[in-house]
Amino acid sequence: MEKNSLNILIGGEAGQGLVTLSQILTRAIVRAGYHIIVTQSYQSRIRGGHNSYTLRLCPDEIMAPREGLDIVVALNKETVELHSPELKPHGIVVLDEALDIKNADHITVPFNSLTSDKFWNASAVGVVSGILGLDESVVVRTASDFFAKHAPDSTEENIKSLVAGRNWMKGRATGFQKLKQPEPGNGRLMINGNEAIALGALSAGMKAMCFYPMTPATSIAITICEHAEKMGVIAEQAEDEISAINMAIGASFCGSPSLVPTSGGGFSLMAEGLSLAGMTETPVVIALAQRPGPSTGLPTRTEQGDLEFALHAGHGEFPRAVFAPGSVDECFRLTRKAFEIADKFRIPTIIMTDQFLADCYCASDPFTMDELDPINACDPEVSPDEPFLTYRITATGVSPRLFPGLSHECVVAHSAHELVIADSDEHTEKGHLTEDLSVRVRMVDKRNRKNDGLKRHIVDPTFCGNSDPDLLLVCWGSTRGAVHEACDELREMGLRAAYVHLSQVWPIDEDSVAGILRAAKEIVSVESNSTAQFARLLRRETGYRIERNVLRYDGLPMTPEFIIEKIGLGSRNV
Amino acid sequence: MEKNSLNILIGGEAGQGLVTLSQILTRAIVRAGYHIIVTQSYQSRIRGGHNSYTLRLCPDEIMAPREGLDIVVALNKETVELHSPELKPHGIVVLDEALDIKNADHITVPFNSLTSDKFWNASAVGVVSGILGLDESVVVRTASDFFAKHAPDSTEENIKSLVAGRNWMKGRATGFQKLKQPEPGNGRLMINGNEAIALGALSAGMKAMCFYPMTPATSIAITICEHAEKMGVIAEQAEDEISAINMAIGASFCGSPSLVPTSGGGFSLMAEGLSLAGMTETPVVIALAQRPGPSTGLPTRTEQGDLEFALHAGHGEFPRAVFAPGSVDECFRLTRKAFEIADKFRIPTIIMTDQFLADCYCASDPFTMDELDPINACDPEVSPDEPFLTYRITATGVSPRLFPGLSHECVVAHSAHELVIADSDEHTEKGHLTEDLSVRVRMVDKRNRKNDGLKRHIVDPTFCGNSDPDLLLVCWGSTRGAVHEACDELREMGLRAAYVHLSQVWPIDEDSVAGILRAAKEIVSVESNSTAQFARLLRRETGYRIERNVLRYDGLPMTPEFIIEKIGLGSRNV
Amino acid sequence: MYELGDYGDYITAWCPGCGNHNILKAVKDALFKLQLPPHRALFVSGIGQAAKAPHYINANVFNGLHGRSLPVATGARISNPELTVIVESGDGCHYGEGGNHFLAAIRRNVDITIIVHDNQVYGLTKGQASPTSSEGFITKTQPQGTHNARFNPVQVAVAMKAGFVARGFSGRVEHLSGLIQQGIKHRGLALIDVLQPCVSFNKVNTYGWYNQRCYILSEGYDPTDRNQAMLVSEEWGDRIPLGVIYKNDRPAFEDHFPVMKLGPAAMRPARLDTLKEIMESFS
Amino acid sequence: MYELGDYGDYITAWCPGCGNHNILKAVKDALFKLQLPPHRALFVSGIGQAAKAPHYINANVFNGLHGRSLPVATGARISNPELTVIVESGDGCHYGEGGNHFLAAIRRNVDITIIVHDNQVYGLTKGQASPTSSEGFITKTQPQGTHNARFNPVQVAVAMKAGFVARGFSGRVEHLSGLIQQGIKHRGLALIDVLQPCVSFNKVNTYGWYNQRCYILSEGYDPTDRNQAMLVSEEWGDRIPLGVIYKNDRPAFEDHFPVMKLGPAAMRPARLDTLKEIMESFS
Ligand SMILES: Cc1ncc(C[n+]2csc(CCOP(=O)(O)OP(=O)(O)O)c2C)c(N)n1
Ligand SMILES: Cc1ncc(C[n+]2csc(CCOP(=O)(O)OP(=O)(O)O)c2C)c(N)n1
Ligand code: SF4
Ligand code: SF4
Ligand SMILES: [Mg+2]
Ligand SMILES: [Mg+2]
Repeated sequence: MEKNSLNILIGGEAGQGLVTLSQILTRAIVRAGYHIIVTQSYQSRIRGGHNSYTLRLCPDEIMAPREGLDIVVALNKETVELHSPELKPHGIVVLDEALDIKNADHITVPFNSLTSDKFWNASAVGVVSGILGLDESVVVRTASDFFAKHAPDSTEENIKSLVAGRNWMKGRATGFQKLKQPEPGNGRLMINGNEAIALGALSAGMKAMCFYPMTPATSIAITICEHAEKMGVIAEQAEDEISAINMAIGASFCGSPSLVPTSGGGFSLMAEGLSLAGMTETPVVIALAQRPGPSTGLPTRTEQGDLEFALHAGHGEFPRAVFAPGSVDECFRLTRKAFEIADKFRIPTIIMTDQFLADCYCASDPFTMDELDPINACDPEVSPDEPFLTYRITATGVSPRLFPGLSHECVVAHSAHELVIADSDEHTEKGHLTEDLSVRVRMVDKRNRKNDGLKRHIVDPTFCGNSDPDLLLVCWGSTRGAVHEACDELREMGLRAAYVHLSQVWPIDEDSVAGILRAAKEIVSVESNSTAQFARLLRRETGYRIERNVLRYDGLPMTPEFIIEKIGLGSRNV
Repeated sequence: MEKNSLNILIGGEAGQGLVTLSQILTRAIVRAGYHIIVTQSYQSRIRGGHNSYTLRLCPDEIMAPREGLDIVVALNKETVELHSPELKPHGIVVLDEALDIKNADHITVPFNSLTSDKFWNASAVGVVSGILGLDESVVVRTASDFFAKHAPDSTEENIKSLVAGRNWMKGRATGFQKLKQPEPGNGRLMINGNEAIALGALSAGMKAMCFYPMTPATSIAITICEHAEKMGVIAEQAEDEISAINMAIGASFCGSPSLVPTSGGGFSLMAEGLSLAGMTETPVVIALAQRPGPSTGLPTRTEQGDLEFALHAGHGEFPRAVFAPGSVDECFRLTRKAFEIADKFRIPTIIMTDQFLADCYCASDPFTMDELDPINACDPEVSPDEPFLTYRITATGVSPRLFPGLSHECVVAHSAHELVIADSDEHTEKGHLTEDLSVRVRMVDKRNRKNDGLKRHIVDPTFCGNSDPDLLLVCWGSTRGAVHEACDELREMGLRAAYVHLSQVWPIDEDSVAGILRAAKEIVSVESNSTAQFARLLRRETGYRIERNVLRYDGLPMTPEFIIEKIGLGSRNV
Repeated sequence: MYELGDYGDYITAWCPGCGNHNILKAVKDALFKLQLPPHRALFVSGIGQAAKAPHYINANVFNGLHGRSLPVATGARISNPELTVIVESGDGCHYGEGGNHFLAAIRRNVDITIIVHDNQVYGLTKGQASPTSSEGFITKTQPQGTHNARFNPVQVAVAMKAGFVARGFSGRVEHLSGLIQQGIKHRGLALIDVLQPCVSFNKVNTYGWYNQRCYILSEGYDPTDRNQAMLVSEEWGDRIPLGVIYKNDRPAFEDHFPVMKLGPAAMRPARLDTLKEIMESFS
Repeated sequence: MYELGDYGDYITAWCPGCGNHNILKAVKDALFKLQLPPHRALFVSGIGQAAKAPHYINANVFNGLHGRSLPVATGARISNPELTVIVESGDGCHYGEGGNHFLAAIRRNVDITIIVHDNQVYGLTKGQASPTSSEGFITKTQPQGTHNARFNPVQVAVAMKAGFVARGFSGRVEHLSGLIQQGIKHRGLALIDVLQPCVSFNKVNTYGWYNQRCYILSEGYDPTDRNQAMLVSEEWGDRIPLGVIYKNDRPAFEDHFPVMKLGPAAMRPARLDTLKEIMESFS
C-alpha cells in the first residue's frame, strides 16, 4: 500500500517564477522534517511552454515519485487544464482568482489584493504552506534565507507577501487531509542528484572540472563553478566536448583528479578521449547525465538509453568501471567511488545518471566526507631504486604513478628528476612508442589484468524482498526508487516479490548476479529505454534470458504505478 | 594437409622500392593464373624501419596467409636476419652479393653488375620470376604496363634490367621445387580489400565520399579520389571526421548515397553523427577499417577490436546494420549490400574490415556490377494524395523518401514543391521538433520496427564442415580464410570439425545461429582481439557461452597455423 | 509570384522580446524579395535557440547537431547545386562547438549563406559565456567573468579572405534583409554575423547597448578593400559598424567540380560503363 | 648546469633529409640555452611525423591524439603551473583536426609554447593536402589539386591577437632556437609556425623553395605594431618573413586563477572544511 504521502504540482510557464516558489516551499518542507522526492518537467525553451515541478512529501522515507496529485498550484490556465485530471479525490487546485476557471473545488486566491504581481510567488508559498500546516516560523525563515541570497533588495516585500498569503489561508476550510507531523529532520540537506555528484567530486579531491554545457549535466558544472574559487579547484568551460575530455586527461596526467560532466551527444564526442585515457592509463571520471536520444532527442526529459554505449564507447579494448547511482545519496557516494577506482586502477570511470535523478531533490542526511585513501599507493613490489616506468608491468596491471615535475609521496624514493612519458600509441614500459609486437601483447595483458582487480571492488547489488521470489524485478540506476516502492506494493498484494538493483553496471560479478537470478521464478527487467539494454547485458554476462520487460521511453520518470500497471497483475493469480 | 603453395617474402626498408617490386611480381603471378593471398607488414613511418610484403601463391584457390617461407627476397640485411629463421627446408634467400652475408644456400645476385642502383628492383623481378618459372613474356608485359603508368620515362631501362636479372638466373640450379602450372586466370583482378570496397561503393551508385585520412582506411579514399572525376562522384577531404560524417549525411539527405571511410579513432569521433543518422533516418555507409587500439595503438597493424563499439556507438537507440566481409570478394559485395540496406531502411550501416583485409591482395574474378534496385521504392500503402511526411509512420517503420527540391521517381506523384523537414530532436511525422511525449513513443516504435525488416535481410552465416561437429570454430570478418584452412586441416587430421562465419554481425538471427551452436560438441571462437568480443555477442544473442577462444592480438593476421597451435591438438585424442 | 505569407507564419518557442524574432522577419523578407521558391531553399541549422529558426520558415529543413551545420550544408551542396542553402545557428554553434568547420567552410568557399544569430551567450542552455561574450562577462559558470578574449568572427573571416563578410543587427530589419539578399546572391560563402539581443541571459549587450553603438557603413565604403576591411572589422566598442564589410570573388567550391554542372546527384545514374573500365585496369 | 646531451640523443623514425631533424636540434638547443631542467618541461603532442618529436627529447611527454594536443597542454597547466609546457605537432594536427582548439587556445592565452612543424602536408598518412597546402597542390587524394584556400596560421593568430606569433624555418636552426627561447620566456601563448620541408611528400615547398624566399625581419621591425603585423603576416610568395611577427602582453590564462599561485594541484589537499560549509548551505 502506498505510504501516506502528498503530491504537490506547481505548474506554469518558464519565466513565471516557478523556481522561486518551488525552492522555498521545498526547503521549508525539508526543514520541517518531511522526506521529499521532486520531479521536474520542463521544455527545451527559456520562456513559455509548460513546466512543472512535482513535490512528493511524506513524514517517512520515500524513494520514488508517484502519480496522482493532491495539490495543484497553477500559475496559468494550462496547468489547470493539463493537471486537473490527475487530481485524486479531495485533491485541490490553488490558483489566482483572475484565472477565470469556475470550479467550486478550487481555491481561488485574490493574489492581486494580497500583493503586487511581482510577489505573487511569495504569497503562494504562504497559501500552500498554510494548506500543509507547515510551521509558519520555519517557512518565514526559509524564505528570508532564500531572498537574502537571491534578491536581498526585496526580501522585506517578499516576506510581507508570504505572510499575507498565509493569513488569507488561515481559517479557510479545505476538505484536505493534512499529513502527520514528521520527526525533526536535523539538518537534512535539500539536494538533487547533480548537486550530490558535484559535492561528491569535490570531496574526493577533484581539482579540475572541464565541461561543455549540455542539459541535463550542466547543473553539475554550475554547482562546481559556483564554489570553484574557494575550493581551490579549476573549473573550465571548454570550446567543445573533445577539448573537455582531453583537458581533463592532461590535468589528471599532471596530478589533478578530474571530472567531465556531459550528456549523450557530448559523450559521443568523448569516445576517442575515453580510449585515450584507457591507453595512456590516465584516470578520468565522466558524469554522463542521460536524456532521451538518439541525437538531440528530448533534451529536457529522462531516459536510460546510453547503457550499452557507455559500456563500449571508444575504439579498442581497455578496462573501465561504470556506476549508476539509484538515489541522490548514491550520487554522492558513487562519485567518490568513481574517483577512487579511477585513481586506483588508472582507468576512466563513468557515472551514469539521467535527467530525472539529476533534477530530483530529496531530503538527505548530511554526507560523510572524509578524505579518500591517498591515490595510487606505491606498489611495494617495485623497489624505489628501479627507474621510474610509467607503464611498469606488474602483477595487478597497475603501475606506480608519478606526476611530471613532482616527486609523489607514494614514490617518494624516486627522484623528482624522473621523467614521465605517456603515449597513445602502443608503448614500452617507459612510455615510448614501440612497434615491438611482443611488447604489444604484454601491454594488452597488463591492461586487461586490471579487470581482475576491478572485479574485487564491485559495489554489491542491492537485493530486497523474498529470497526465492516468484517475481524478481531487476533494475539499474535511477529507477531504483520506483522499483523499490513497486516491489513493496506487490508484496503487500501478496506476491512473493523481490528486486535487485545494480548501482555498478560494469564490471558485473557473474556469479553473484546469476545466483540471484537463478533463485527467481520469473524475472522482469525495469528500464527507462525501449530495447531493454540491461536485460541484454545480463544475458551476456550470466546467460539468463529475461523474457519480460517493463520499458518506459516517453521521457518521463519511472513510477511505481507504471511498473505495477505494466506487470499486469490482472492477468495472474496472486 | 596444407595445399601446395609457396610463400615469398620481400623485405626491406620503407622507401627502397619494395612496392614496385612486389606489385609487378604479384600482378605477373596473377596474370599467370595463380591464386594469391598477400599480407603487408609495415611500420608507422615513411622511410626506414622494417617492412615486408608476403605473397602466398598457389595454382588452386587459397584463402589465408600461411606461416613459413619458401623464398625471401632481401633488400637489406635486416630482412635476412629477421626472416631466415622462418625459411622452410629448401627455402632460399635472394639477396645482393654486396649484402655480405655468407651462406652457401643463398642466391647472391650481383645486381650492380646487372644494372644500376636505381633499377635493382626490376632486376629482382627478373630473378624471382625465373626461380618461379613464370612465363617471361607475361612478366615483361606486366612490367611494361606498370612502368608505362608509373615511370614512363624509364620503362626501357627497367625492362632491360628485368631481363638481365632473368637471364642471370637462367640455368642456375636451385634445390627449389617449382609449383605446378595453374589454369589460365581469365582476366582475374589483382585487388585488395579496400579497393574492392571502393569499387563496391561506386557500383552501388555512391555519389559522395567524405573522409579524413586514417590508416588503414585511406586507400579506400585514394581509390575513389583517383576515379572520382570520371565517375561523376564528389570525393572531399574533410577538416576532421566529425565533418566527414556530417557532410555525408547532408549529401545523403539531398540525394547522394554516401560513404565515409575511417579507422577506430575517426570512428569514435563519428559516434554523434551516427546517432544523428539514426534519428534523422538518413542513410549513410561507414567503412570502418580496424587497427589495434585503444587510441592510436598500432596504426599499421591489424586487429578486430572494435566490434562491440561499432555495434553500440552513438547515444540513444536506433537500428543499424553491421557487415564484416570475410574476403576481398565479400568486401565488394557487402559494400553494395551496405548501401542497399542503408537506403532501404534509411539507417546508417557499417562495413567492418581491418588492416589485414584492407591491404590483402588476392586474385579475384571480375565483379558483377549491375545496377542496384532503385532506392527506397515508394510505399504502396501511402497514397500520393497525402501530404509528404518525412517521418510518416508506417507498418515497416520505413517512410517513403523525397529529396529537397526534387520530385523523386518513387514518389513522383508528390509535387516537387513538397518540403522535406528533418530534425535531430524528437519530431512529428512532418519533421518538426516536438515535445509531445505520445509522439515520442510512436517515433521510437517506428524506428525500432525497422529491426523486423532488417532481420529479414540478414546475410546468411557461412557454415562449412561436419554438420554435427565435435569442434566448431566460430568467426567473423577477416579471419574467415584462416579459419577455413585451419578447419580443412583439422578434418584431414581426422577431427569432426566445422566452422561458422558471420559476415553480418548485426542484426543476428538468433534461431539460425543458436541452431548451429547447439549442434556442436565444443565451440571455439577465433578472433583477432584480446577479449573475445564476438563470443560475448553470441552469448548475449543466443545464450551460449563459448568457453574457449583462440585470440590473437599481436597485430599480425590470423593464420591457420596459429589457430591449430592454440587449439592444442596435442592434448586431445583425435 | 510568392507572397510573404508563403514563407510561413509559425508560433515560436522564443522569449518575447528576443532578437531572434526580427532576424526571422528579415530572413522571410529576404526570401520574399528574392522570390525564392520555398522548395528550392534548404535551411540547415545546429542546436540552440537560433537553430530553431528553420522550423519557423517554409522551406526544406535539416536541423542537425550542435555546431555541425556547416558540414551538413556542404554535403547538401555537393548533392544538389540547384538548392539555395542557408545556414542559421547561434554564436555557440558556429564559433564554439563548430569552430573548426567555420574555418574550413571559409577556406572551401562553399556557396552557402551563413546567418549567425550572435547573442554573445549560450541561450538554450541558459546563459553560459559564448566565444563572442565580452571578456569579464559574468554567468553562472563564469562567476568570476569569462577570461577568454572575445572572438571576432568578422575579423577572422576577413583575415581568411572569406568571400562575403557582413554584420547586421536584429534591430535593423530592413538593412538586415538587404544583407541576407546580397549574401544569397553572392557566389561563394557569405557570412552574416547578426547582433541579437538575448533578453533573458545577456544583460550587457542589450537593445540599448547596440542602438547606441551600431552605425551603418557609408555608401562610399568599399568592401573590396581588404586592408580597410581589416581596420573596420576591428571596430568594436563605442562604435560598431554594420553592413558588408568585405567581399571578393574567389571561385566558389562548386566551380572546381565539373560534375556539379550536371545537376542534382540524385538524377545522375551511376556510370557503370566507366566503372567497368576502371575494374579492368586492376587485371 | 645541463649539457646539450642531457636533452637526449635518440634515433628518429624520420626520413633522412626531413626538416624535422633541424627543428629537433633547435628545440634542444633552446632548452639548453635556457638551462631548462628536463623534468620541469612537459612536451605534449598529437599524432603525425611532427608529433613523434617529444619522444626524441629528454623531458616529460604526453603524446596524445591527433589534433588534441592543446587541450591536453591546457589541462597540464591547470594542474601544475610550474611546468614549462611545450606543444609540438604538425600543421594537420593544429590547423586541421585541431582547428577549434587552436582558436580556443589563442583566446585563452594559456602559457604554453606551440611549435608547429608546418610541412604543408599530412606526412605520416602519406601525403594528403593539409590546411597550409597551397591551392592546387596535387596529391593522391587531391588529384585535381586542393581547392581549399591556404590557411595562414600566422595571420589568423595576429588577427586574434595571440600573445606571441612567430615564424621560423627549419633551415635556420639558430634563428629558430632563438624564437623558441623567446616563446618559452613569453608569458602567455606563443605560436611558432616552423616551415619544414617534407622531402617525401612535398615536392613543391622544398629547401630550395624556402631558401629562395625566406628572409629574417629586420632588427627595426616592431612586433607590437599590430597593423604592420597584419601586413607582414600577409606576405607569402616571393618573400616570406621569418621572426617574431607580433606580440603583446595580454594577461595569461593562469593570471585569472588565484589558486594557481599556490603551486601544483597534486600538492594541495582537498579543502574539506570549506566543503562542509558549502554542504551546510544546502540545508
Ligand atoms: C554536442 C552538444 N553539446 C552541447 C549541447 C547543448 N547545447 C545545446 S544549445 C547549446 C548552446 C547554444 O548556444 P548558441 O549556439 O549561441 O545558440 P543560442 O541558444 O544562444 O541561440 C548547447 C551548448 C548539444 N546539444 N550538443
Ligand atoms: C582522429 C584521427 N584521425 C586521423 C588520424 C590519422 N593521422 C595520423 S597523422 C595524420 C596527419 C598528420 O599530419 P600533420 O599533423 O601535418 O603531421 P606530419 O605527419 O605532416 O608531421 C593523420 C590524418 C589519426 N591518427 N587520428
Ligand atoms: S533565451 Fe535569449 S536567445 Fe533564447 S529565446 Fe530567450 S531571449 Fe532569445
Ligand atoms: S614523410 Fe615528410 S615529414 Fe615525414 S619524416 Fe619523411 S620527410 Fe619528414
Ligand atoms: Mg548564442
Ligand atoms: Mg604536416
